[in-house]
Amino acid sequence: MSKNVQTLDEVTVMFAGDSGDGMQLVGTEMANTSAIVGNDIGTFPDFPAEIRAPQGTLAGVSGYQLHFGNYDLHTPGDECDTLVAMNPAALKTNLKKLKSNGILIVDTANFQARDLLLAKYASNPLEDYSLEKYQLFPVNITGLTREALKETGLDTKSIDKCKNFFSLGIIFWLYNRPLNYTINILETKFAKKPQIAKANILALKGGYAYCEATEAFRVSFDVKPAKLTPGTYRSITGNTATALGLVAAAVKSGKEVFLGSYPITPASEILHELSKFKNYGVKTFQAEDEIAAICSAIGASFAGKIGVTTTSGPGLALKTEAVGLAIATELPLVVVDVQRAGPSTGLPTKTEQSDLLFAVYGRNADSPLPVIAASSPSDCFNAVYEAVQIAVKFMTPVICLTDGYLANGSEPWKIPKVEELKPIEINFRTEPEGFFPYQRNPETLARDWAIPGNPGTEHRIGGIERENITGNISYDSDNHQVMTNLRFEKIEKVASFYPKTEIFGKEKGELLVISWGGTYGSIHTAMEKCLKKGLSVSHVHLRYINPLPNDLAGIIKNFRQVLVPELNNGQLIKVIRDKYLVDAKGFNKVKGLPFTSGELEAKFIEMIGG
Amino acid sequence: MSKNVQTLDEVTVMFAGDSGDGMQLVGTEMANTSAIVGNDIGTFPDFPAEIRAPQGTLAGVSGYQLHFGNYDLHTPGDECDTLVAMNPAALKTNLKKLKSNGILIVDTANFQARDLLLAKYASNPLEDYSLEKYQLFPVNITGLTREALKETGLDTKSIDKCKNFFSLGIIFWLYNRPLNYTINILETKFAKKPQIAKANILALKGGYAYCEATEAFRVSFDVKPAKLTPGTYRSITGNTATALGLVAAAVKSGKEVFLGSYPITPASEILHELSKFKNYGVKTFQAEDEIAAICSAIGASFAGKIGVTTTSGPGLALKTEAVGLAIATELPLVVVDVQRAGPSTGLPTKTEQSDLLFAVYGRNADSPLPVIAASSPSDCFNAVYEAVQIAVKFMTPVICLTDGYLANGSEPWKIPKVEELKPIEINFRTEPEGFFPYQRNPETLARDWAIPGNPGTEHRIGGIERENITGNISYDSDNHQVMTNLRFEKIEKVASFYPKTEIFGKEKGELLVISWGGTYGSIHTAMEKCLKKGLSVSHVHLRYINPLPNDLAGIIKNFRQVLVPELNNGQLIKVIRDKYLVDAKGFNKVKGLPFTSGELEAKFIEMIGG
Amino acid sequence: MSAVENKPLTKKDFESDQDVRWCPGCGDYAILSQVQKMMPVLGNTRENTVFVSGIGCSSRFPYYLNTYGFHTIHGRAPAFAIGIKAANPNLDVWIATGDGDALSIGGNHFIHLMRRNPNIKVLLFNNRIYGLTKGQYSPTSEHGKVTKSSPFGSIEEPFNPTSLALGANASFVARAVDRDTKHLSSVIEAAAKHKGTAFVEIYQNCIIFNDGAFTPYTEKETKLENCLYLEHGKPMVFGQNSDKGIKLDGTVPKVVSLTDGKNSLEDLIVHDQFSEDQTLANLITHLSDNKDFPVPVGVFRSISRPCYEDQLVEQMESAKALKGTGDLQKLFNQGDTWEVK
Amino acid sequence: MSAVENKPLTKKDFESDQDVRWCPGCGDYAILSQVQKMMPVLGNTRENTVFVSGIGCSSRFPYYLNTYGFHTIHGRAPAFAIGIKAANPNLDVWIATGDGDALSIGGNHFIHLMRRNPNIKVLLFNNRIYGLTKGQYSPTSEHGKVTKSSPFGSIEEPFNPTSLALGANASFVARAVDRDTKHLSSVIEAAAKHKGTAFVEIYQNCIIFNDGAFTPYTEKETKLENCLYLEHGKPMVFGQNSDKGIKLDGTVPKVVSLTDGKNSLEDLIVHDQFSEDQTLANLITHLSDNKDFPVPVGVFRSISRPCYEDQLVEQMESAKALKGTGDLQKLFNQGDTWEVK
Ligand SMILES: Cc1ncc(C[n+]2csc(CCOP(=O)(O)OP(=O)(O)O)c2C)c(N)n1
Ligand SMILES: Cc1ncc(C[n+]2csc(CCOP(=O)(O)OP(=O)(O)O)c2C)c(N)n1
Ligand code: SF4
Ligand code: SF4
Ligand SMILES: [Mg+2]
Ligand SMILES: [Mg+2]
Repeated sequence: MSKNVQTLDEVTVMFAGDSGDGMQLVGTEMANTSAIVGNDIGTFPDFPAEIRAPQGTLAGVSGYQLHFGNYDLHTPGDECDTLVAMNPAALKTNLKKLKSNGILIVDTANFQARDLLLAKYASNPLEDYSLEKYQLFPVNITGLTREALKETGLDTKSIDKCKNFFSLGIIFWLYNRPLNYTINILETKFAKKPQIAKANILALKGGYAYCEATEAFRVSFDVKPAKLTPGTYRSITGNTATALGLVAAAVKSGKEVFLGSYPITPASEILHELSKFKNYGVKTFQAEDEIAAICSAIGASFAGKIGVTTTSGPGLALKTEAVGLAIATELPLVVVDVQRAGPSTGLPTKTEQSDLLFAVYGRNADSPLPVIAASSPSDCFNAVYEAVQIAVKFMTPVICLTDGYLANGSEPWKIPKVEELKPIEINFRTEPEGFFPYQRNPETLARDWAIPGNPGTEHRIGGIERENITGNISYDSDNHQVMTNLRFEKIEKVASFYPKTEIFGKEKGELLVISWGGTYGSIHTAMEKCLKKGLSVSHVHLRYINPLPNDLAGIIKNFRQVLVPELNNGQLIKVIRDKYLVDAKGFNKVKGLPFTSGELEAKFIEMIGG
Repeated sequence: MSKNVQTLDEVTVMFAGDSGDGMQLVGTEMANTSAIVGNDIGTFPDFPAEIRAPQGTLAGVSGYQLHFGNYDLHTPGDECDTLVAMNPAALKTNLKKLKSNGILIVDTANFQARDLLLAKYASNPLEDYSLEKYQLFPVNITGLTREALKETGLDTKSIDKCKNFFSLGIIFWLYNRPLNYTINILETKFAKKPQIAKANILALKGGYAYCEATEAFRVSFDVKPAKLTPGTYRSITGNTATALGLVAAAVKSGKEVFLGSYPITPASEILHELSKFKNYGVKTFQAEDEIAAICSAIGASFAGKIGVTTTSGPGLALKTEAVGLAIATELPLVVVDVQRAGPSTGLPTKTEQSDLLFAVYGRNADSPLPVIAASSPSDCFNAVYEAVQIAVKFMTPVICLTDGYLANGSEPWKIPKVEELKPIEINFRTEPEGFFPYQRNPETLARDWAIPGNPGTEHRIGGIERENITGNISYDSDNHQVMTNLRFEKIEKVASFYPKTEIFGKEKGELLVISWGGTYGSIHTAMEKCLKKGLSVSHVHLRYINPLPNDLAGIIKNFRQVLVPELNNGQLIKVIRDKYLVDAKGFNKVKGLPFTSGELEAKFIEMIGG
Repeated sequence: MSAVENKPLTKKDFESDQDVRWCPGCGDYAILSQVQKMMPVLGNTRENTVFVSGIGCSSRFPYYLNTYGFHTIHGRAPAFAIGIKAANPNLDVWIATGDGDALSIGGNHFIHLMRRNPNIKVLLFNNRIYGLTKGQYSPTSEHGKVTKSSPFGSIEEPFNPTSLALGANASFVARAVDRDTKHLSSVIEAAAKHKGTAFVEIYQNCIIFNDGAFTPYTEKETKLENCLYLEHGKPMVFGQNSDKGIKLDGTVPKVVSLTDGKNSLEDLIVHDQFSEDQTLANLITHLSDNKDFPVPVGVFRSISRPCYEDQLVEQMESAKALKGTGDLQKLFNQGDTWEVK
Repeated sequence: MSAVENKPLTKKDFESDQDVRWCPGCGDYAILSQVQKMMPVLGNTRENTVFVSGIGCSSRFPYYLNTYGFHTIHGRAPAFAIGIKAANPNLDVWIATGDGDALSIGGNHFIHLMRRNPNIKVLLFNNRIYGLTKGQYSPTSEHGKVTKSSPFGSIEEPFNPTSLALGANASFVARAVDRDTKHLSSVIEAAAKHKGTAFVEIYQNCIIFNDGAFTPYTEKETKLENCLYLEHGKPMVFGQNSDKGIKLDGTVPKVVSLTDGKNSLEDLIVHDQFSEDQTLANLITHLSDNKDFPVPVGVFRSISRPCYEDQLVEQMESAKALKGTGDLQKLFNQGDTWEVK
């Protein structure tokens, strides 16, 4: 029987189940396979804050959303074409994401009275007609997996752990994906436990075979490769990209990166990744807390390394005082803040871009520093690399903002050629003759960096106001004014090294959308739709939050309206309004979730129409 | 011989000497006596960060500036009429403050070669004609004091310690102040060391007698009492006023104040003062650091007390994370930030108002809270009292900003009648029936405050996002939006309880000056001069920084220009420009020193003229 | 008004209505259950009990007890707790914390709590790992431990929490194991009855990230060999057949056999948990640093020292006694005042 | 290029050009002078020496040494220092800190430094007061101390810094007194030669806010009575006429007379600073908690444990040996990649 294959431009699939069900794992496999066959992808993993919330409860649901298509995607998709729900809780939590008439695959084995109760269903949705507007495929995934694996000799508990691969098999069939990549992965990963590898492979094949055999689905779908820029690609998450960006900075500058960090969701993986790279000249130090983490990094900078610290909101709060010292002593430092929803502990596993004002203004006294932001998972590589460049060029701490959505989400990354990466030049001051610690480069206003170990340039620095040039403690009033001005001007100067700001869309028009950070993808998608409709919308996505680009004033002047969509209660907008005195409007969402391109498009249209 | 007395409206005197010379002490005595005889006063103590910087050096100079007059003063004076310089370093550091033709009294005993060297004088200024434009009175104060005290039997070291009172005697004669208040003070203070009391009194009388006898000065001066509002007055510093404001809040609310604090200049005196008031129901806890300080205060609030923490910039930095928790858990808390010059350690003993943006925006995530500011030393009482009112009424942390200038400066305080202080009502929720921790008062949006010890209202709160009303942990997206909005709206509602914003000057015109904090005095003085000249300048001084008063938009509209003078690099101005889209201009000074009213007046005139 | 007012309270009364959200099999369950059980036994009331915690799996503890509870920020529970206790000394204040929470980010508050000695009970769930952040090594993880953040093995010497507490002058130091519930209850009871800060280290199994870390001390077959059950006034005996003991050789402890005829019970160190001198407690605490010794469990030390809040209250009272309850107007008018008419 | 290159360095070479700004008579001067003197003796070079400090009077220390220096923020010197040491293990890293800086706000970094054991020297200037902020009590101030922030007397039990360091597994613990300069030098020398974190508590007189706190240990007439000068391998003898000693009674130390015929030198505890077992060091450290005992000075403990930075370097080297120096392009291309043409 030949398969009935329908070709689509793009598809969004979601795997949802209990956090013990391994949804992140099969989601990642589907994403990788899709990327490897040439699709562009966008992913959005969403999991509970608990390690293992009680099984079957609403709180315990873990979901992995994948968007793949034959063109340049920028998001994990607004709505899902297909939802796999391993239990009632997963169904309840995620059904609102499924398109009407979307494909809904459920594991019927888990729709028992107790499961329904845990998910707070009054009646069984599989039976009460509440799912009529979807294409419901009830499959006894658990039962079929047991069946498929009964010869493996594994116990039921171990067999049941394979049911995620059974469901992946179904999806592979449905979207005509090859099995071999995943099989390879399983074989490598469980090289030491071949029985487990085999069981999972059996389950995967079982799911696939089930569809072949039963003709459960009448049609299957295919998504052709995207026309991406030629090159070598891999799938990458934001946190891995950040780690690689730092390693690249170490290698390209010829200096060690020293990471002082304290684990915190969703930033911990950067520490995990970097601690593997000892052979790349990366030293990692898991400090006793965030304060020690940043202080150790500043210490390392003082000693001539690239000091880096990585954290999320509550951790950034603790670093505040030390960031001030790095500003005062004018030492390079990169602070990566993987933003998460707050205030306080907030929603540690949910995304938000609400640390902008904190990054820009959140220190005692006048203490300016550059703030830059990454716009997509793979862009974290560029952002952090650039943060190092600015930090060492201007002798300043730099805050690099990413967020939980970027950190855990993945997309294809066109792997750069090492030799094509911009060089990072670091020239320590070694000549003792005429050396003063606060002598500056006239172009950048950066002070000289002389490091311990170098004879003749011994000097003392600290947080008490320093006399210009000599760096000696100075309580002089006029000197304080001079130094305050110098600190300010130095950071302003960073902007003169920016590239021209890119405008997506026309240079003049009705509506200018200004955005930053992880919202790039959904805004870009919404923009593309608007441009196709011929609407007068243009888009500037900012890499540089502080100082803002010098050419932004001119760009803003060419538009009648300015909209600043943010996943916070209005932060960049305050800076824009203050600086340009433009009556920019905000579009804000604070739900721990990314924008959908649909809601953005609607907003753009509303503004142009209104 | 009858004294030749000339009557003046106002005078500024400065005592300057080595930090071991006791200048702060005699300055305070002169201030108190002037206040007691009915003058209005303003003071500005200025001392080195070191406890005892090396004697005779420029770094070791300690100065006390006093302004007294027969009308409502607001500042410690721009320029000095009389300068007492106990050594060359004191002369060098402070001469620029002396008016031309001002009276300059120096202790000649300390102008030896070594003293001049320490002060980095190439030649003796008493002899090189460099002081010609002043009325120089060289007096061998040390020698005369020794002479006057030779019968006391004290050793020379102890005698020399009295020379400050000899110089005070001179000033008392010069400005016709009575000696008895100071004599009383000395007798009380040294009740247990009568010999010391006697020696200082002898020195004081010696200085006075010296003037009588030698007719060193041809004229003396008198400043008549000011026409102050009738009432009982005392002289008060900002830190003492803050402490009293908190005690008052404890007494008026009938709840204990719990202060968790860690010493830091210039805030420590609030802790010192409050730790004396155990019998007023004030508990003080000197914590191991600023984090423990604020956390203990939040703990006390949770337990039903008025939790307070006091600090300065670097300490506020450390409190950031915990402030976020107080916002999340919606517990009342007062954070007093006595601002000082920064960044980092900066200039710990110098003033600056550069923590505004930090107070308003300096926390991870969207975490709004009310920010209010004191405008004069005695106003610290009102500001902190009001901070408590807002905190308990709205169940929120409040940041109350003072600064080093207010903290150490003093002015007469019209002592309020306890029964006339506004009541502070606190109603704990005690009824268990229908109790939910996040149930809100519809008017204020404040949640109910039920405290441990009360049966039936047991509940758990924390920093993870809470479900509206029940307060249970909630990872729900929509709830997070609801709660973010509620937190924002609650703080916005604070503004509906503000009194009408006062405008000094006309309600419409050319220039509106908007200011906040400790600059009130100098701006007000400059304003008065401008108004006398008939210039179209008006002034709004903000108590409420966040949220801004609702009527401010209307006020701003009535002026062509807006000026925001600040002792920082431009902070309030950012909030004003963002909020009102008005092209406000800044006037900024970052020298660790207050504005002089002269420089402000010049700026106002320039703006109106220009 | 609570309906159960006059009925004696039971474990059930101390269970909150929130779903417990630890991994199935996590050692935290056993501890929770013992604490809930002990509350009525200790005569605690729901309304006067406050559980305070930081952040971590273990720090979710307060949510599951139907008392007052405050889940604060990472590492700071002791600071909140002392504020609560100082604010209202009548409350029974308990801290639930983890090895990361108490000893990594919170180490400073922890040691200051010990020296200040307010009447607060500290239950430290030591699983030698960061659970909530998914498995990095903690300050109590063994040297060489391979975790996500130490792929080549940790290069840090761990803290011994009881030794750290003693170094900070703790007045009560004890250790228990999650699964030895009877012994755990007895230690909790001793802690509750101690007047002052009581520190209890509880070995707790993190089934996900550090499973089996404490099996030698929990399994029937091995625990008697590996644990030294401390009892006040009793010689230090251990072993499956109580066949071994700890003896002092100069200042150095030694394991001796009680069956080789060379040593008898009389030669062993006799445990004295009330000894004012710290030497013995320090000796005990360091046994677990050395593989040749059994791990001591039970109460290491329990001495009486003034409580922080008692002294605070006393100062407040004596200030009032001395100066009278503060008269605010008098305070305002203190020092030199003058009239303007 | 420094002119003194080939000449042997002297104390003068380690004096910076900055005016020393402590109060006249402050104990910090004596310490500074000893350290400046010892630098060349220890063979340290200016360029390879880094002094790190927090905030406090004592923390001004680095400004006065003509080496590299970093005056950081309050309490955090150990964190900066470990970053510096890890970044460049060839540097000689010293920390100058105060009792407030190291033990109040900085207590956590202090204890973590001790357990991690990088080769860093810590000089803690203990004046039992906050000097720079003008005289509040500190965590080492005596119970009952009246200060600006404790007008009715402090109600806190102080830390014993050496005991805290031992509780945190310090490998080297010693005590000296500012004015006993010869002894101080010898202790500094021992610390410098120790491989690992060396903690030296220095009693330091704050003439302004806590004058005379240590006179019993500095004045000729009293110091021999009040100090126990520890010497490795020697019995613990003290007293003006070496007429008293410390003896062990079970696990409890006792002061005994050497002249009443009841005890002789052989009965006394013999100091063993290299003992792996911590019991003796703990015993010594607690002597000073008890008024009946002399205050021990000298080296309490000095044991050898792996240094943090050595292990770090070793991991880096073996990673390189194992995997080769990292090839960046390979790292980029790691995992599944695909070509788009
Ligand atoms: C300021 C801050 N830093 C870091 C974190 C992340 N974090 C939460 S819990 C934790 C460690 C938990 O370890 P432990 O205290 O041992 O608790 P367990 O989960 O093992 O019970 C960390 C690092 C945080 N929540 N806040
Ligand atoms: C974050 C912060 N909190 C508080 C202070 C104020 N402060 C400076 S030094 C100090 C205590 C100093 O005591 P100690 O370390 O004993 O040094 P000493 O002056 O006695 O030598 C304090 C509280 C500060 N500078 N920074
Ligand atoms: S991760 Fe470990 S400590 Fe946390 S709940 Fe799971 S088993 Fe327990
Ligand atoms: S205050 Fe004390 S510690 Fe500080 S410099 Fe003066 S004497 Fe020394
Ligand atoms: Mg743990
Ligand atoms: Mg001190």
